[in-house]
Amino acid sequence: MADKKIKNIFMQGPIPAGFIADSIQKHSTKTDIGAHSIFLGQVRDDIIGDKKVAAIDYTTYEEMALEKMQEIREDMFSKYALTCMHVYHSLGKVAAGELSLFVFTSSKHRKMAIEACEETVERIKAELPVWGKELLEDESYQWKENK
Amino acid sequence: MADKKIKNIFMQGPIPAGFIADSIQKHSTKTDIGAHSIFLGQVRDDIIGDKKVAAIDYTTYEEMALEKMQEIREDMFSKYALTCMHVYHSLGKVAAGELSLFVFTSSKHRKMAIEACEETVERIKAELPVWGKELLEDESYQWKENK
Amino acid sequence: MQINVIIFGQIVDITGTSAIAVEDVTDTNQLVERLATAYPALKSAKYAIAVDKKIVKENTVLSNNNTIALLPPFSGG
Amino acid sequence: MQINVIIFGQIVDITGTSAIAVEDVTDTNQLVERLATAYPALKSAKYAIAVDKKIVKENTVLSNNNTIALLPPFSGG
Repeated sequence: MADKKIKNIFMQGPIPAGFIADSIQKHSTKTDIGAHSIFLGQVRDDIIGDKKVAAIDYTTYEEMALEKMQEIREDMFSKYALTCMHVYHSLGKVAAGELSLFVFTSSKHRKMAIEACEETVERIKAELPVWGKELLEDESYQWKENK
Repeated sequence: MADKKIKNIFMQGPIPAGFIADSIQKHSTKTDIGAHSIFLGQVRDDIIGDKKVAAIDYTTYEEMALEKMQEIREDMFSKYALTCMHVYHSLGKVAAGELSLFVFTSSKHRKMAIEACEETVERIKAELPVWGKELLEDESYQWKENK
Repeated sequence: MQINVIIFGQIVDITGTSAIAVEDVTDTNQLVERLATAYPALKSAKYAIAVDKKIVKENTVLSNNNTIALLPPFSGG
Repeated sequence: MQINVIIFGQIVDITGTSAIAVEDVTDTNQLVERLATAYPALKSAKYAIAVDKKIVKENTVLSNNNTIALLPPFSGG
């Protein structure tokens, strides 16, 4: 794995809808693709006690996260017949209603794309060293916990 | 069901990436959503005999298709805790590399959104009276078959 | 009684038209027979019959108020 | 031997800093004990230890070339 190029997946702030559109558009030249599966994580304004979550501030252990993501990516390509796979995760502040995770898998047939997307999302939530600090309306905070 | 508003799902020609971005963007005001699942069907340039598929020309039995889609939609909302669900299918000519199907489900939690999206795609393929005529490079054609 | 039938997809390649009228049929079994006589290639074609936008699997009595449709295998998506 | 430890997420709320140096520890069990003495709140905190970017579950011998990290439960996505 040492000589493989490690892809960056992190972007500062929320993932814009236009970025997702550009990413979809780029695949129109790959005419052997029949199916795309996309997962988007959006920040919810959950009520904590009696205050709403205004935003989540994401931090990571970047070197470890990118190495782990590379491992997940390789597992997905060996397990599923994927044409391509793209993952983006926000760092820093993402307000309620904005997007913090974008997982995008493409394949000739739908089954492969859908299963790889779902499995990648589960593995990201469980294995990527990323932490979300839920910033409440009154500027107090609570650390997010994944279920 | 007679008094419920039947939503149109058909659009003439391919589904533009910008349309998908707009659809995603509109959900930023729904701050109880935590997860979106999107499926996109893209026309492949399969080889039929020794010719490539240049495009698919889609036709439908529209009244029946919209009634069936309404039934699928109601089934999904009663089975899964969805915040919203959008479906678009192309009619007419869609070239290889362009998008012909867009299924978009949103929920508080990822499991519901992902499962509803996958099930909706399967039901659309199996139950919606839509036909794809694969137009080959030399202007001959073949009727598509879903697997 | 005249029954109007609407036709879709590859079945139009056989009938040459997307709407036909069939005289003196009272149920879907009779309709299938009459269509096979008029268009022998239909005998080996796969299609379902929808009566008023619902697919019927059993023999179904028809009236001329019904909307009858011949539906080849779906291939949307 | 001095071990440098990097700290993330809610564990920083306990240590007050994202990097600490711990003297005279030779394995991860010792490290956990020493941290608990320095920061009693860590005793009830959930965290994993990564050595060179891999989570270790068993006691692991450390050298000062290793990169040691304290990782609270992940909450990305």
